[in-house]
Amino acid sequence: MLECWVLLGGTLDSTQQNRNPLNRVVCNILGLLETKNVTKRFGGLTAVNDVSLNVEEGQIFGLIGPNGAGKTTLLNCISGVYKPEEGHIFFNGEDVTSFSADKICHTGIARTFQIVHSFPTMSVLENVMVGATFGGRKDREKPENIAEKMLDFVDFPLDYDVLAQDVNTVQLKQVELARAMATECNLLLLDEVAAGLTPGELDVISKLILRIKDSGITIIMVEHLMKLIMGVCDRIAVLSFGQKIAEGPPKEIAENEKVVEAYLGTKRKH
Amino acid sequence: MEKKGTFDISRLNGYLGKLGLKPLGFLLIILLAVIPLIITDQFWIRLLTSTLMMAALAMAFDFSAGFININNFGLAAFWGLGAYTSGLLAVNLGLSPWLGMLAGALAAAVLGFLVGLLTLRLSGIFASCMTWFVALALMALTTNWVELTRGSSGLSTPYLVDSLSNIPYYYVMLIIAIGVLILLRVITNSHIGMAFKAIGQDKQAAEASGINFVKYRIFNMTLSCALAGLVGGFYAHYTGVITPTMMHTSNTVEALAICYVGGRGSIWGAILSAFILVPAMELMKGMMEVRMIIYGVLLILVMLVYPAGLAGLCNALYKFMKDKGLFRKFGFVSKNVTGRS
Amino acid sequence: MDPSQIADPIITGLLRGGLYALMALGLALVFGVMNIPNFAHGDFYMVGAYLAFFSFTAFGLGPILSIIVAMFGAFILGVLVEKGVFYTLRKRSKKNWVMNTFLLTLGISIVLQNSVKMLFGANYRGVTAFWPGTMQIGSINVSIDRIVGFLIAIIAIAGFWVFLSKTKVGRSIRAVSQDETGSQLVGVNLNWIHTLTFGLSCAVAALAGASLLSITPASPGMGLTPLYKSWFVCILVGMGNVGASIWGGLLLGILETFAYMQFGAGWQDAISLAVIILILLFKPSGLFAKKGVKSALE
Amino acid sequence: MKGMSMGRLIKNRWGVLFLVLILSASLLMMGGCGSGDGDNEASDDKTVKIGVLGPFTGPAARVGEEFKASTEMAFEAVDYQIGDHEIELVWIDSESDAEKAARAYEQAIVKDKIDCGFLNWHSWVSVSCMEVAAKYKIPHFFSIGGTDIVNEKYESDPEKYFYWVGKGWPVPEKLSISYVTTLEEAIDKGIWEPRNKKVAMYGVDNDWGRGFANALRSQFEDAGWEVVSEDWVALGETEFYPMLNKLKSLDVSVIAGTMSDPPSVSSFIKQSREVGLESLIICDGLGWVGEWYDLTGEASDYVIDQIPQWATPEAQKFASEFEERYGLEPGANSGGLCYDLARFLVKVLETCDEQYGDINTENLTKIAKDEVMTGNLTLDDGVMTSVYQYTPETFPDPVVDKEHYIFPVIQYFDGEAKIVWPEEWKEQDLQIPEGM
Repeated sequence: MLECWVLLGGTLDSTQQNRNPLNRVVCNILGLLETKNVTKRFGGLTAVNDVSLNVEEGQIFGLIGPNGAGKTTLLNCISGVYKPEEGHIFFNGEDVTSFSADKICHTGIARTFQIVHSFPTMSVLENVMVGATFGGRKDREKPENIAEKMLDFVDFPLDYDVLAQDVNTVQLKQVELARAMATECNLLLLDEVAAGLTPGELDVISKLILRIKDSGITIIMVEHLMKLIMGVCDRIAVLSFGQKIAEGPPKEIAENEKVVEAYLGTKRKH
Repeated sequence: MEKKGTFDISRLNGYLGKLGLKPLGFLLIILLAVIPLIITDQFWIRLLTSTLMMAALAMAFDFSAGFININNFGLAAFWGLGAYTSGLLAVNLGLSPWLGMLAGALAAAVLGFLVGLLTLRLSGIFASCMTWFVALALMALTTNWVELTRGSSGLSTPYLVDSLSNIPYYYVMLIIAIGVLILLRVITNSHIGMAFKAIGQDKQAAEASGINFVKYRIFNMTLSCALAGLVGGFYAHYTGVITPTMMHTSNTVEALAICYVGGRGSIWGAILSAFILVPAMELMKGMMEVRMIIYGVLLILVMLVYPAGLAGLCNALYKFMKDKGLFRKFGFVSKNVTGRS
Repeated sequence: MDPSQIADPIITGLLRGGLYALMALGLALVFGVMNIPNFAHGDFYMVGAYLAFFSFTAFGLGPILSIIVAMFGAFILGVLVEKGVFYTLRKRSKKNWVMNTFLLTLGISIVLQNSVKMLFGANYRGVTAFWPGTMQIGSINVSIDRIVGFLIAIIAIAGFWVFLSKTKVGRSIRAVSQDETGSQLVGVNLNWIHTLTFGLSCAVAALAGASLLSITPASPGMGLTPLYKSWFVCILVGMGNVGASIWGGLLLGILETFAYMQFGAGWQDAISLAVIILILLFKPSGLFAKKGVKSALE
Repeated sequence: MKGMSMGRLIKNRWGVLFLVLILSASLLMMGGCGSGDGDNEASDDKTVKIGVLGPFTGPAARVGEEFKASTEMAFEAVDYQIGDHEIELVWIDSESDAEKAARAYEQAIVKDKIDCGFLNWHSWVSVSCMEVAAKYKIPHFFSIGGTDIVNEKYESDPEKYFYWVGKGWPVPEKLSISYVTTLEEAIDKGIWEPRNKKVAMYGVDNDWGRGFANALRSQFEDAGWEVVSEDWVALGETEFYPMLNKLKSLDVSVIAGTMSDPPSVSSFIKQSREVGLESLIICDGLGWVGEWYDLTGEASDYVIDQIPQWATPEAQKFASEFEERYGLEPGANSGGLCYDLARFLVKVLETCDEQYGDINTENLTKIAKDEVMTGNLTLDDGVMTSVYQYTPETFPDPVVDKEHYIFPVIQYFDGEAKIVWPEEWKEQDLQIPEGM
């Protein structure tokens, strides 16, 4: 009965696409993720205005800007939460603009949230297993093993059987990262991963981010914290009022006048 | 899942595990199957039949409430829809009650599917309200469409079997209840159950992890309503008469109370609490109000004091005994005892 | 078409709708401030009706006094319930609060209904009229009771509005409904606000029940209909939008009356439900959903 | 995987303790009640168990209360003793719902092992319980529920359904014709000159309401009246403004129909006055339960109903005794009729004892077939009406005529009923309010 339903229902979990090596080669030239003239409006407000980015494989790409600049909105557009009114998003050379969030996940983009999202009454292991079971390919090893591996990778300090509702924020962030990586992603979107962390914890997280990069995963991170951004990013784009005002390596950005004017200027008052 | 054991019993345990059962549960099912040989009093057989029926309804309720976090407040209406579909088909077209039960399940499934679509964009409590509204509308329709349903005067339906004995009904209901139990346990123990829990607890995180929210939510609603409809189809040919009041919210509340006292998210907890609550309530029938007050107080206390319910309690005891090594002596060794799901 | 064919149902509908609005207001308030989907709201309506009945007949208090007694009685009951049940739950957990409180309110509803049944039996207890007599409005006659009932609803709603927007306590209540943590930071005593809100909501429900006593006699199960009608209203206008529930109530009253006239008695529920389901299909956040307040959407 | 700690699973020791307590308490309770039931089974067969079916809770609970009281009074008169048999009454609550009633009835048969059934109020309950009585072959005496639908079911298979022995109330048309006769006679005599011959029908939306209104409708049409509208309302509805305003705009001389539950009927009458309806109201069943006047007040003036009166000294004695004991004013059609029927049942039981020496289901079935259905056994000292008799021609209805079973037509003033028809019993002429 169950199998029948799955058969009838077709793609209860659609298998991943666009994983053939030829595609990859093409992508390396074009960049892993490309947004072309993406515009997203809410009523009269244009949250993201004509933003084009090109993220190459293996980079850590930083996305910065003052509050309300449209960073999270752009991230939501990429991860399929919103559909942009104009423009296109290409991932691995495929147009993923109209994909739903779960389908985006299957193409290999995973994400974390600004405010941690978890499954509170499931154990930490199960939380990560969700990502491994539904995000990844079917023919891989057992989700349980993947989940354990991922938790090991993020150095989750507690018993893996502990419920998600019983752990603290930094641990939840680790769980969230593990869950995202368990989906076997090529691209990881991090939304203000450092928010609310103590300097010590920040250190743990930034080391973790570098380790994720080393494992071959491309990262786009939205961040307020300059120290973190400048420390880990290969390339940075700056948004202000929905528009991209600058893009380049961290050093260039730090010296860019427009950025200092639009962004750092306001930041100092903080 | 299955761990090769040296004892036969542990292999049995493994097979049962695939059906979502535990050895103890299996023993209890066998006990239920032989009960009519021990107890011959028709009253007890009827009582056990109603108990199994409420248990099946409560399990269907738990399938939504305990997993995707939607309290299907209109469950009784789907139960009634199944009953009316089956009853009307039997009365007007002479359809066999056996097929009628399936037709009832189908009708409830279709409406459940539509309600699933309707509530797709609503969050937990509002989706519950929506199912409730649909149920109220269905009840109003059944009451007022007198030409078809005979309205509040009730529809007389043919009996399922031509016998004074209640034992055939008992076995039919037992098979349905066990079928519901095994089906729901198998589904919820599989990765589908995990998807249900995930979308029930955090929609955004679930979607970001690659779960198709729409499919799972609608599948859940459809199946849970279909099962209620199946039980309704049985009920129509068990009492011989059905009225729109069977769609009343109070019947949903009964299933809900049984489900929550049993411990939600366990499926089998519903059976356990049905076997305690339904007979207890029946035997207290003389004190109409008092028994309802007990129901209410029980619900409040369970929510306040021990939300894990009976299933949670049993799991805790099981765990406790396992930690003390009490099971190893008897060969009940099983790796897959997480105490949850 | 004769203009009175349109005007009459509107007048009748408005008179009905005033009290729906009042009920919905209480429900929306408790949901907005405390995040409790109150399924015992109808039972406080019932308690109000009983209190008014006994004050009016057994103690011979006047109509106004009876209604006030009902209001205060329900307020006290509401405070006790809040302190005894919800406060306890709040202390224990914050997880899955909405669902848990929903079940608690169900339990409270069962207990209240059946306690009343046990105490007073299943009989109907009503009064002929608080204020005998009728009045002509447009082309139809309406009993004074209904008009007074409507006026009570309007006055209560207006009073509430003044209370919520002009007084310090009222402003605290609104603050809590918008941002609980934030309001705690600026020194609002959350426990006190919660208790007060729940009590007020119960008082409002009882007020409706008491003023309708001459139309609907008191009986233990009488609360269900007003309960689901106030839920319609709240969801129709968008949950948490306290102000709009007034318009929702009036709208529902008129809608029902038209359904009643067109399709006959008994169909008004089915028709108005169908209309509401349709509206929600196209506008799931409700007719007057406000941005930033709690909504029905995921 | 590492094991979970005990402390987390059992978050709250008190919670566990509480649940264990509940569990053991319920099990104990089950055990206790279970053994109690076992004792009942072994009770000696000199006890005759009679299942009394009535709406003891639900919207017609007041009727149920009167049923209970009247039945008790009738059986107390014989000290719950027929020959050397002790009578035990088993109350079966129909909750005014066909399905719940059928369940409860079946429960009473299999659990309490009743020897026969007695009484009932609603006809839809009759229809569902008839099936159960036929299934278990239990004779059920004198159910009041009277509409055609019961007769139709009986006639569909008289062999099977005769276990539903006799109805305490004939089909509506046999009684409702009196209303039309009353009005026509008043017009003939010149007491009333209606402004038109238009009538609107209304009724509670169930077998009773529809059956009654349909019977009355064709009788009005036969008498040359035009029926301009029909409205059905749900049981328990208390809002009638829209409907009454519609009736008012239709400008009919008479509105006629029935509602059986007190909140509906009293709201209907009260609101008809409030909206200023200018029609004569026939409201069958307004006076069925005692307290109607408290709910309607003076709005009930001029309303026409059909209810037997406490005319004879025995009837008045019963009524005052009833009120004294139970603090309720009995309704003639509920309390009074039930009292008569219960006395008829006592007579049936006595006959059974005399003829067969033993009262059981089988013998009672024989008595029902040989004595009651044939008209041999009658009750001729009823307090409500002269003679209760069933003949093979009328069965399952009782014989209806002026010598046997008929109700007078009455009109209410200040909560008092005045007989306006038939001629022999008349207390005053039909009164017509000014302007109608």
